[in-house]
Amino acid sequence: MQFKSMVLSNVEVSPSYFRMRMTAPPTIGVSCPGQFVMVKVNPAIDPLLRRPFGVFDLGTFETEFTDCGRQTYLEILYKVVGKGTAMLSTLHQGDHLDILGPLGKGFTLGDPAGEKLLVGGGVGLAPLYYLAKELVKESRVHLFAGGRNKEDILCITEFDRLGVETYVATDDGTLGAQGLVTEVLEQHLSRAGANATIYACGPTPMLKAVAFLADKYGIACQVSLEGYMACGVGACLGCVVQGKDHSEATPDYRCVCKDGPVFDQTDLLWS
Amino acid sequence: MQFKSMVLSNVEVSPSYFRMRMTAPPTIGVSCPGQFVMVKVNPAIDPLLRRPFGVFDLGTFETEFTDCGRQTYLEILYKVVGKGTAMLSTLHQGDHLDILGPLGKGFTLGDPAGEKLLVGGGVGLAPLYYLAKELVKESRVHLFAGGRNKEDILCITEFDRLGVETYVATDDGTLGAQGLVTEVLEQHLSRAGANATIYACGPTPMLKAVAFLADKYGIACQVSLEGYMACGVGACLGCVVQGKDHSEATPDYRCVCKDGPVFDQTDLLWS
Amino acid sequence: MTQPNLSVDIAGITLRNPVMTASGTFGYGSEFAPYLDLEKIGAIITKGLSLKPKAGNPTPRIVETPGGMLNAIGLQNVGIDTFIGEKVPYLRKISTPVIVNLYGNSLEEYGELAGRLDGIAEVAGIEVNISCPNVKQGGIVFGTDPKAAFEVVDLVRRNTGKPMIVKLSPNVTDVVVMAKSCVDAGADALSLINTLTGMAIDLKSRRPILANITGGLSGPAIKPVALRMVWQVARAVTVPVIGIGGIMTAVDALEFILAGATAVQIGTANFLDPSAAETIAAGIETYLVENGIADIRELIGALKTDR
Amino acid sequence: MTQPNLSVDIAGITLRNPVMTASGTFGYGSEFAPYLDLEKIGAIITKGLSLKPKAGNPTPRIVETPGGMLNAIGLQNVGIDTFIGEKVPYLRKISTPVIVNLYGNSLEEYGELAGRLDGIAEVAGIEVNISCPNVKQGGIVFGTDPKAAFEVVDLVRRNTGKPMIVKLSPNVTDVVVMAKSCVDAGADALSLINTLTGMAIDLKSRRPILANITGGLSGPAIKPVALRMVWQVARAVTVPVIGIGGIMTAVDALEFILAGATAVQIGTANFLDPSAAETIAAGIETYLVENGIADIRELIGALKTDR
Ligand SMILES: Cc1cc2nc3c(=O)[nH]c(=O)nc-3n(C[C@H](O)[C@H](O)[C@H](O)COP(=O)(O)OP(=O)(O)OC[C@H]3O[C@@H](n4cnc5c(N)ncnc54)[C@H](O)[C@@H]3O)c2cc1C
Ligand SMILES: Cc1cc2nc3c(=O)[nH]c(=O)nc-3n(C[C@H](O)[C@H](O)[C@H](O)COP(=O)(O)OP(=O)(O)OC[C@H]3O[C@@H](n4cnc5c(N)ncnc54)[C@H](O)[C@@H]3O)c2cc1C
Ligand SMILES: Cc1cc2nc3c(=O)[nH]c(=O)nc-3n(C[C@H](O)[C@H](O)[C@H](O)COP(=O)(O)O)c2cc1C
Ligand SMILES: Cc1cc2nc3c(=O)[nH]c(=O)nc-3n(C[C@H](O)[C@H](O)[C@H](O)COP(=O)(O)O)c2cc1C
Ligand code: FES
Ligand code: FES
Repeated sequence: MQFKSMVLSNVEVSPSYFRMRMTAPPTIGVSCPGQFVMVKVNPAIDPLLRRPFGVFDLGTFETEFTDCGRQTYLEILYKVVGKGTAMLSTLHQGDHLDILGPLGKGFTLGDPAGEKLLVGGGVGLAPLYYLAKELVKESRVHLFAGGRNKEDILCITEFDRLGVETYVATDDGTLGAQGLVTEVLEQHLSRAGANATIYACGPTPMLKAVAFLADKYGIACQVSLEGYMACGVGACLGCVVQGKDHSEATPDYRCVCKDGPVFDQTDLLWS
Repeated sequence: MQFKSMVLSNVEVSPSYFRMRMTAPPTIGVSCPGQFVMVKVNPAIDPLLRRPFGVFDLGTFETEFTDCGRQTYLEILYKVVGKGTAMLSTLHQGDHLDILGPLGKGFTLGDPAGEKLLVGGGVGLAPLYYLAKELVKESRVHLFAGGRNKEDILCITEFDRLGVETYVATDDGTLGAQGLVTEVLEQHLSRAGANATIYACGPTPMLKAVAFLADKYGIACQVSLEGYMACGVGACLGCVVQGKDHSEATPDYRCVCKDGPVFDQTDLLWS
Repeated sequence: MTQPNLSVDIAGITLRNPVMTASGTFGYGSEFAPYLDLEKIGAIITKGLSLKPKAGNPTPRIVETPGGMLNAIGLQNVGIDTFIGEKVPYLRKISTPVIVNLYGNSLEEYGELAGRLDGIAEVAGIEVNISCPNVKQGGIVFGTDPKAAFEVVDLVRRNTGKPMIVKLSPNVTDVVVMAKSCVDAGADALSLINTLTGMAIDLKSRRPILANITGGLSGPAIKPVALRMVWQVARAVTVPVIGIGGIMTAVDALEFILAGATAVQIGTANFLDPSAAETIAAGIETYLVENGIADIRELIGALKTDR
Repeated sequence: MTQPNLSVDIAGITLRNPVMTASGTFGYGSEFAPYLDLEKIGAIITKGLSLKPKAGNPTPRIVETPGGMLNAIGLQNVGIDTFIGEKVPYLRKISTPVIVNLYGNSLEEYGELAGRLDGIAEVAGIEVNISCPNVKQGGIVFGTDPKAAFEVVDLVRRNTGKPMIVKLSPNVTDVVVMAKSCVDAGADALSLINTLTGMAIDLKSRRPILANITGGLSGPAIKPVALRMVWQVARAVTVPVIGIGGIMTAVDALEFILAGATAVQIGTANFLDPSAAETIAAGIETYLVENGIADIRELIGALKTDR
């Protein structure tokens, strides 16, 4: 759906990382964690295109300002990297945004009995929080969070509070283990059950490494990808990635926006 | 000069008319009333060009936030007509603007003994307030303010407070006399002294009518013009008007931004 | 006042209003069905179709530029067979005319494709994209050479009885020469503009941002160029002209109509607002009502250029 | 690290840095003296000069468009006599090279004007604007026909010993053909792009906004087109290329340099920020320092296009 939203709060949770809460219509249907929204930062033509962000959280709170006494909200967690996110970071409570979404295919929750291994690199953590919220209802959930330094490790206490067991790795060792998050993950994989599932979101090199480990240990793995997007609905073919059967003669392009952003890692061509 | 300015206040004084006060450096030198500033509404490319506005007021106020205990301010009075002014109207205290100015040649105050007849149409009043402030120090000043209806008649009490005698005319008679402001002006001109001076700012048809009256009664008349501007400094030649000697063979174009915006009406070609 | 007439005729296709969606920006229509009422727009133009499925270019394929965007999708599409098998059944369900945008990499491909589409009842008309390189002729773009354009259009004409729109490239010295050449070859209508060729560079990596190096510029940035070309062409030909390029609002659309366009196409705007086409059509209607204009056709080419 | 070298050579003119100001957007330099240090920029290109004073077009002459602006100044200028009498004395006071942009309405005018400027010591070089209609030849624009362009450039070459830059029009099918033609005729350097022809319409009055109906599009909107053309031309010719079109920041300027430009010109940006040229020059220096690049020339054409 497409809706007008009002900013409720916009807080810098770590240097250059912001968490924004905004209003959403009660009918907003997020079919599964891992979906995303496309945000029009302002009505002007600069920036022109919408910006995609994963759904970090979704819920309702009590308010005297609606008839039913409750207001639905949507949260995103974002990193300031360019023009659009810089503008987003200057918005205040009461400012307005135009939102398209939730869009795309998110994570499959799967068999609750299996261990759930969430792997997030930097702001890749964003869609994993809402995922964790759903998973903890029935499953044992672990989070492996990686980043260059401690400032890239976001909202760990929130995951803690959900009852998720968290493991942290940073390149410079300023928080958690020093090294790559995939190293910490591998230690765990070696003793994980065959019915475990990995859910990963982060930079492409990390996803590649995770997919490699998933193959190595024979564990199911869903990855959430990024892609440069214009439409968000599968029409422009801007955001495509190569599916496992892709070749020039028999093209197998998948839209990150519509067929993803979450894919089973075995469905993709990891070149 | 070019300077960064901070919005101090931005108040709707009449439907779709705003008065904005902003900080200015103490060294801002307005050489005479009638000069203007070019405002970059935001740092993005939409809108791209600066917008010109007359200096409505300039002064200082006491503050604890500067070393010397005073802060210089600049005021503009503007009407929301399009994209740029609409964006301006949404700015709040603390927002930032980039200002170029003061620019151009303003009003000549002339012999203090003569009566000063200010004629403003709608938002054309803007540069006349700062002019009146200077003129009342030594001269008798009258203001003739015109508009379509009472909502176009701005800041009359401010002029009153300066000791200016005000006359109002509106097309629909909702304030002051019903009719054109030039009709009210003409009644006055017929008994004005030869050393009187008219200072007019407003829509072109009004200025034309005023110039005609000035000729008819042999009274000096300065008019402040508008023109579509890009540079504001006489470089792009976008804002020109035809000077009195203009012809295709011997062009006599004047820049509104640099040679004006205020011209002696006899220097212009009123076609 | 009674309801104004918004209906226009393009090459024998009756549109309920002059707002179409531009090829490549609206998929096959179904993608946008959740966001607007497809029955409220004038026509749908589908993604550029070729004989064989086309992989398209590697990614990145799009990049934002000041007031616009570059795309180098590389005309990825499912090919005519899958189109017939998978897309046509959906199109059958909507009453809005569907016009198929097509292209070829050789003269022969254009002809064959047009011939195959000719038999499909669901296809209300075709739009021939001539902004494609002729692979057999060293890659020179059909749409930048009046003779090559004539040949393509002439061949397509001989292979189809459907209404034929020819879509012009703006990357030419004289768009009027191209327009006349296409009309001479049998075009029933002209649409313009396709994208302007542009490029974007990433300073950090010192590489072009698009994998394809160059791409096509669309969006508000190109509107002044599009408006100028539509005005030039509409004065020079007698067939209807369809205006395309940076149309975001009903006001933009009306400007193109004043310049001589009988209809308009909405492209990049669909990405910013998936209901844009419907909103713009409604906005045109409101404008007519508010200004007491009984028929949109009164505005076509009504630009006053005397002083 | 020691100071990096920013100096480049264009057709024998040594610039202290690669940032010039574009013709028609910087007056004669003096207009901007209150806002920047003219001694900190690479070169000043003056407003297009003609033999006789030129009135220019009626107003409105400019209009803002999405991410850009259209201008139809009509090349208003004081003519060569007044230029020599009133402008040259000021130019004498600054050490920054001053390059005179010139145009004619006929072949002969170009030749005569070039000849007269040849004797003026304060003129470091000339930039020939060929985006002008040949009034004697039915108004076809010199810069859109390779033969006409060759003739103009060839004639100017024979009338001047000064370094000669030829400024190319983007309103052509193949800018490389035009570029080669001008180099063959003796151009020492090429600058591009001039403005794209565009149009804007006022719905209310149903009139074109510009009195001249069409105008030239400049500003950020055209940057992708300019970058593409600079890249195409720089690969095809051996003379230095000067990049122009929508440059607002040092990053923009560096992108043009990567694409192959030896220097850049700042146009519309001067209107948004009268100190833009100095700021951009300083920004380029900062970039070199921060990235440990000893010489700006390492970046010229350094774009990597392999994958
Ligand atoms: C499905 C999806 C979900 C995402 N979720 C999040 C999230 O929850 N939190 C978060 O911080 N970021 C997320 N991103 C990345 C986010 O979209 C970009 O960081 C953002 O678009 C950058 O915009 P900008 O204007 O600041 O940067 P600029 O670099 O100025 O953007 C220029 C253009 O490039 C695009 N772009 C730049 N970086 C990326 C990127 N990494 N992925 C896709 N497009 C990009 C922009 O959308 C824009 O079109 C997500 C991306 C995708 C595709
Ligand atoms: C010297 C001078 C002093 C002015 N002083 C005032 C003032 O004190 N208060 C005030 O309300 N207005 C003043 N104006 C008019 C004011 O500049 C315009 O109303 C404003 O630029 C409109 O911008 P916009 O984006 O809202 O309108 P849009 O119509 O969206 O603007 C589009 C373009 O047209 C230009 N434009 C539109 N209307 C005018 C106009 N009347 N004059 C010049 N350019 C215009 C804009 O600058 C912009 O480039 C003055 C104009 C000039 C030339
Ligand atoms: C992502 C994208 C894909 C496009 N694909 C096609 C296409 O397949 N065939 C075609 O003729 N035009 C194609 N175009 C061009 C558009 O139909 C349109 O002519 C152009 O974008 C200008 O209009 P706009 O500024 O409204 O987007 C495409 C444009 C975009 C942005
Ligand atoms: C107001 C204005 C006047 C111009 N006059 C001239 C001119 O006299 N001669 C010329 O060769 N180019 C002229 N140009 C073109 C610019 O020099 C430059 O090529 C063009 O604006 C693109 O650069 P930009 O996008 O940085 O503005 C003019 C441009 C503008 C905006
Ligand atoms: S963003 Fe358009 S197809 Fe995915
Ligand atoms: S605004 Fe540029 S010359 Fe006046």
